Amino acid sequence: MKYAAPTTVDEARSLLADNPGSRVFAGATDLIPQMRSGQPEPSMMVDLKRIDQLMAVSHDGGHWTIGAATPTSDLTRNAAFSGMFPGISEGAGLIGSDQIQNRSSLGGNLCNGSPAADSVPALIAAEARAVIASGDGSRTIAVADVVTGPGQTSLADGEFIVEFEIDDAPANTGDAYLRMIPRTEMDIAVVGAAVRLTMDGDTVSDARVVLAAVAPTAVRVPDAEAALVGSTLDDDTLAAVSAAASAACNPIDDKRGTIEYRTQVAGVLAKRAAVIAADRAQNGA
Amino acid sequence: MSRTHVNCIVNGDEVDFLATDATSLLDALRDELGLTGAKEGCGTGDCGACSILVDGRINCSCLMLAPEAEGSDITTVEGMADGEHLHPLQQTFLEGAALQCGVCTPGFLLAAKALLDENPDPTETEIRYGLAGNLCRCTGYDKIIRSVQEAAVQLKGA
Amino acid sequence: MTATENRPTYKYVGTRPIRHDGYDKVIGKARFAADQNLPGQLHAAYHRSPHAHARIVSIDTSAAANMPGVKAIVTGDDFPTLDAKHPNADTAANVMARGTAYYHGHAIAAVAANTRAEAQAAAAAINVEYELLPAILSIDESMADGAPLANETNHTKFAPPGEPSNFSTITNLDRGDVDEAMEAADVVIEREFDCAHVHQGYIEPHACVVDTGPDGKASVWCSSQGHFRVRSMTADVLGWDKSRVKVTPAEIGGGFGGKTTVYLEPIAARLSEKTGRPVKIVMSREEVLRATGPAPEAKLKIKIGATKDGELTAIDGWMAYGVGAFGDMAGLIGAMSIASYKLPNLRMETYTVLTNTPKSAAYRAPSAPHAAFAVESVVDEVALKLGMDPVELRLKNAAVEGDLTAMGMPHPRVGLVECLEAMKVSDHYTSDVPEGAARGMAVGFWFNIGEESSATVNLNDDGTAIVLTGSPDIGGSRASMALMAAERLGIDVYSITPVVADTEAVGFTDVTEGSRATFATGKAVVQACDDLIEQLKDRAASIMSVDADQITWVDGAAISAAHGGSEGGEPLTLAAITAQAKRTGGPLTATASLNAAGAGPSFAVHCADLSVDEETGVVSVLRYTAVQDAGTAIHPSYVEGQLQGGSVQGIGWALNEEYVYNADGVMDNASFLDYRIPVASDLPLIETIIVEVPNPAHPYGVRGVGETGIVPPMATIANAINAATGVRMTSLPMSPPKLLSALNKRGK
Amino acid sequence: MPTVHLMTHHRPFTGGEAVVEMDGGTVGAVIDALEERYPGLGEMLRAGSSAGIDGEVHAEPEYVPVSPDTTIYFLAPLVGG
Repeated sequence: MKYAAPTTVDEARSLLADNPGSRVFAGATDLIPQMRSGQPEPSMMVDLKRIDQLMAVSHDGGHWTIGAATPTSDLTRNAAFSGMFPGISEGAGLIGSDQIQNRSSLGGNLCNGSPAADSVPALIAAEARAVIASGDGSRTIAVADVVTGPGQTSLADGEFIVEFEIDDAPANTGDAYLRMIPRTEMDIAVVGAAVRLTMDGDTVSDARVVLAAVAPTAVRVPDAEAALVGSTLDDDTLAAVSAAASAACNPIDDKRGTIEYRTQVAGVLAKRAAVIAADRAQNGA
Repeated sequence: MSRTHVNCIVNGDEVDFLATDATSLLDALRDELGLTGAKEGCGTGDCGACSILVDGRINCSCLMLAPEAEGSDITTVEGMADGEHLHPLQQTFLEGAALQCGVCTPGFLLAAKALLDENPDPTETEIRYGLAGNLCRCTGYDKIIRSVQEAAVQLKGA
Repeated sequence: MTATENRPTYKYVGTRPIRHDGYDKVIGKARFAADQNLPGQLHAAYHRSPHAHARIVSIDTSAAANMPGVKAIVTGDDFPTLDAKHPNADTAANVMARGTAYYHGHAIAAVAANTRAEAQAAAAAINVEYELLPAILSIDESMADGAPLANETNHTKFAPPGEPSNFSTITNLDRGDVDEAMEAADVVIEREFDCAHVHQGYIEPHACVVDTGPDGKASVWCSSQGHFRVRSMTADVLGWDKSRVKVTPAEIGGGFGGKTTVYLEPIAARLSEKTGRPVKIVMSREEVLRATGPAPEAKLKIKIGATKDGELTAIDGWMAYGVGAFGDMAGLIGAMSIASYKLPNLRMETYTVLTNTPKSAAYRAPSAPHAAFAVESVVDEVALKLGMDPVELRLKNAAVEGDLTAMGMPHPRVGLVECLEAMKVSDHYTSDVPEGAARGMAVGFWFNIGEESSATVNLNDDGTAIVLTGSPDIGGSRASMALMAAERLGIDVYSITPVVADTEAVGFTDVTEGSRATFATGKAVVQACDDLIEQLKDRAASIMSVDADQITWVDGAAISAAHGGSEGGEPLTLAAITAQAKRTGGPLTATASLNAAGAGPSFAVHCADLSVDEETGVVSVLRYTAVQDAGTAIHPSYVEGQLQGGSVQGIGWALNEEYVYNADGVMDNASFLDYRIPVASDLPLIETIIVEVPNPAHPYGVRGVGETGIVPPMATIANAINAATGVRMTSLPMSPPKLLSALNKRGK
Repeated sequence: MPTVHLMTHHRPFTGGEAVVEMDGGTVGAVIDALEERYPGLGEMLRAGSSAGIDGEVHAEPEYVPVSPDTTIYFLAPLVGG
């Protein structure tokens, strides 16, 4: 296995093109444990952290641009970003310990392809876009369209995510991400739920509900969103959100949780995240 | 097997070493530089025994490739004391019996240092979450938490 | 805090000096096994069984042998097969399979190569042909009529010679008339319990470096709770004399019982012998979880009868402990650990059974936590049913000196009543239960053991001292040894250097287990000090020109009655005498060796406040207090540390720790990511109350404190969950999915 | 005569007797005498190598002296973690 640390996107493109079996990485917090557990080593590991564009966070023109390799601790420490997207910041801030946070990135968390990735649901709820280096140019797709199944992405060989674009949240909008883990830290989500609400007074005018770890990929829950829009988050609405979230689950039984458990708790977390998101929309993060 | 020449600063000194590209920074520190204070407890970033500071931030050295260290400024537990003067955390860990077997101690000391460097006045809860990436199986964490609290008081008074 | 019965006041014992080995551990200088390197060393890696139970048809090492850097390969053929009755026969079969793989992860072959990566690559290239055998993966499967054998070499212990069996022990305990007592009882509660496999979870993986020289002698550096046992097991597995093996203990990064056996050392010794070079082996975390430890799994049924005024009159139990692929006595020990109550009528049917899972190893009060989880849960229900305070009910029935334990022997002086009284008046137990929380409590017992220890104390000519023992220090025992020596000799604790000496520098000493180091090795240190004091008195007599019987030893100095005793004359300090050592007969040194009888049983009482998220099944422990009888706390900080560490291991066992096996007997969660030991943010501070009811069989009253702390937590947590939710959890761990499932069924 | 308490798994050898009296100057001598009266029991008692003797647990108590008023509880070997 060879290591390379390109300093430009074009240099990274060439390395990937010239070295079949190579892989890009940022924190490698998933990749290295996978290699240690016997998965085949890439021929080359291309370190994206020395490309300035992939390590930058900026805000202008009505949207945020987040370099795909930026450590998630840079996002959670960014008061302006966390103020506008507390749910995304929460999700990013749940990826492992402080040690992991200084390495893990939105790009890596997404492209690892895990349905349990903590930063993904809130990004989908914000309708974030991924800018992908592709061939000699780039293409931009919705974050929701990147992961196609466990460990699978829609990126072709040689493609990698350069940065994420997130449009500024509209006024009176709040988001929240909750996850269930058996311990208080360090675990992979057994269930995750992101909710983003825009409020018009006490009434929900727009809603996104996205679940993690209950299906092969993160899933939006249109029925829960429909139940929320136009409501004042009364008990019946929350019960409907819960029921819709549980109904959207297609989980597996594994060492981390059972089908029954994941299905039930998805409903609980969706309901609770909705309440937090509404409060943030009305009162700020 | 070809090896890469890596230059970095470790505990204030400019150093260089050779390592294969697949070598973890932890193994390079231990085997090439003889700094065995950082330990491998899991090799997967789940226990924190290999924690070091890289450019001031806490990292699991088992999750870093050795060549990634090029140009970086690294602190290991061997670099915490100032000559004969222990860092306040080292002193409070000793006085507070915050170690039993001691194998997790280097990682805890560095994680606690990173925590207090950023947040000099943490609550107990902040300390507990800040140290959640470091596993200790002997102490039940109680005396570690108390020792970090005591060190925070001493550092503020310093 | 400490609740001390009348005991002497000591100058050093009971103080809290900085431990002597502490400095090296906070500056990164302490040498653990994996930190040891020798010039020219090779690295070894294993090929392990991918099957839970399979006959090894053939092993083809030819491809591996030709790979880069490979120097030697060993398989079971490179080791003698020990007679089935040899005490280390199972250990030998476990460290390297001979003909049959008995669990997934069982060692099949090992490769030594220039680098670890080369050794791993070659180990993977070894080609093994297996014939699959039926795998026994649960206690029920093992005990079923006509079940296939998990290990065809196993015979039932304590039974007449017979056919191979899945039962390692089938033993009963009984006294009184249980049936009659149950009939007469006003309240009878019966519950069934189960406990998953858990691992000791020490942070340092097993590691060793072995250098076998051309003289056939092997020098071993390793991480172990007992280097003399490493010596004897390594020698036995190799068929060598013990004198061929020298073991130097490295610092040990946690053991908890899991490092009381060998896995690596004999393999490294043989590879080193074959190559003429030192061989280093370091396990990965995955190997630690798949191939070492764990504590047994268990199924238990407990029925308790009581009178309406809360007298426990009878206990009827059934216990089966699954110990993995090799024999053990866990079921019997579990039943024997029922010792907290008077219980005049007792019947325990116990089984120790084999399964095709890793050979279980001791884990802190081995077998007692399972039994206590069951018994203390049922006792809690009795208290609830009778409307009695759970501490009061236990006080009414608490075992005192002379009461019988389950194994029949009467208790010596024990401190359960004192512990319960201390809990009753504690700040925690007398405080209101926080809003939204609930409280539970339970008690625990552990025997503690004595066994063999040696100590050598050498006085330097400047009055400082070296204390050599053979007890690896897993949690502060060097400081305890120094404190006891300081107390005895009357010199400052920092003038003493406590050393854990290698197998050629100190007399035989058993493993640091069973909470025995401070008790038994401490006793040897005190005896050696007493011997030195006699020598010092003789020397003082020479210096003062008086008869030795005129000299008394007071507070680190000799006082001559002929010179007016303590009222007059100058005391001759220890340093003043050692300064004259050369002129009065040479160096002052003493050695003591013993097989310590009279280990003092230790009781603990724990209390937890917790809340339950009834929508997710997540338990949050809000407050936790551990009370324990230490006999005498030599270094209270490290006694507290033992109580706290044991409590938290127990909380992990209660809530989240478990081996998750798939249908093929492969552990699915072999990492610290998914084998979930508690993290700092899971816990509150662990309050401690040390009770001191001195053990008359130790010069300072030590009972040993390491193990009992892990016994009460599971029932403490289960009882609090019951108080919070009305749900009686009977299956460990009480993980969120299990608790939520039970909550869903509540009231249905 | 010393009193000997046996665990349940020892009792098949004694026809179910839980407590027997047996002479001997040491625990080993008592075991030898028990073996003579109950063939097979001696080996089992030596395999299970702990005994509580007048309130103290001894490991491998072969040569521990016993007096006529000694009480011996034969136990399973105790271990620890």
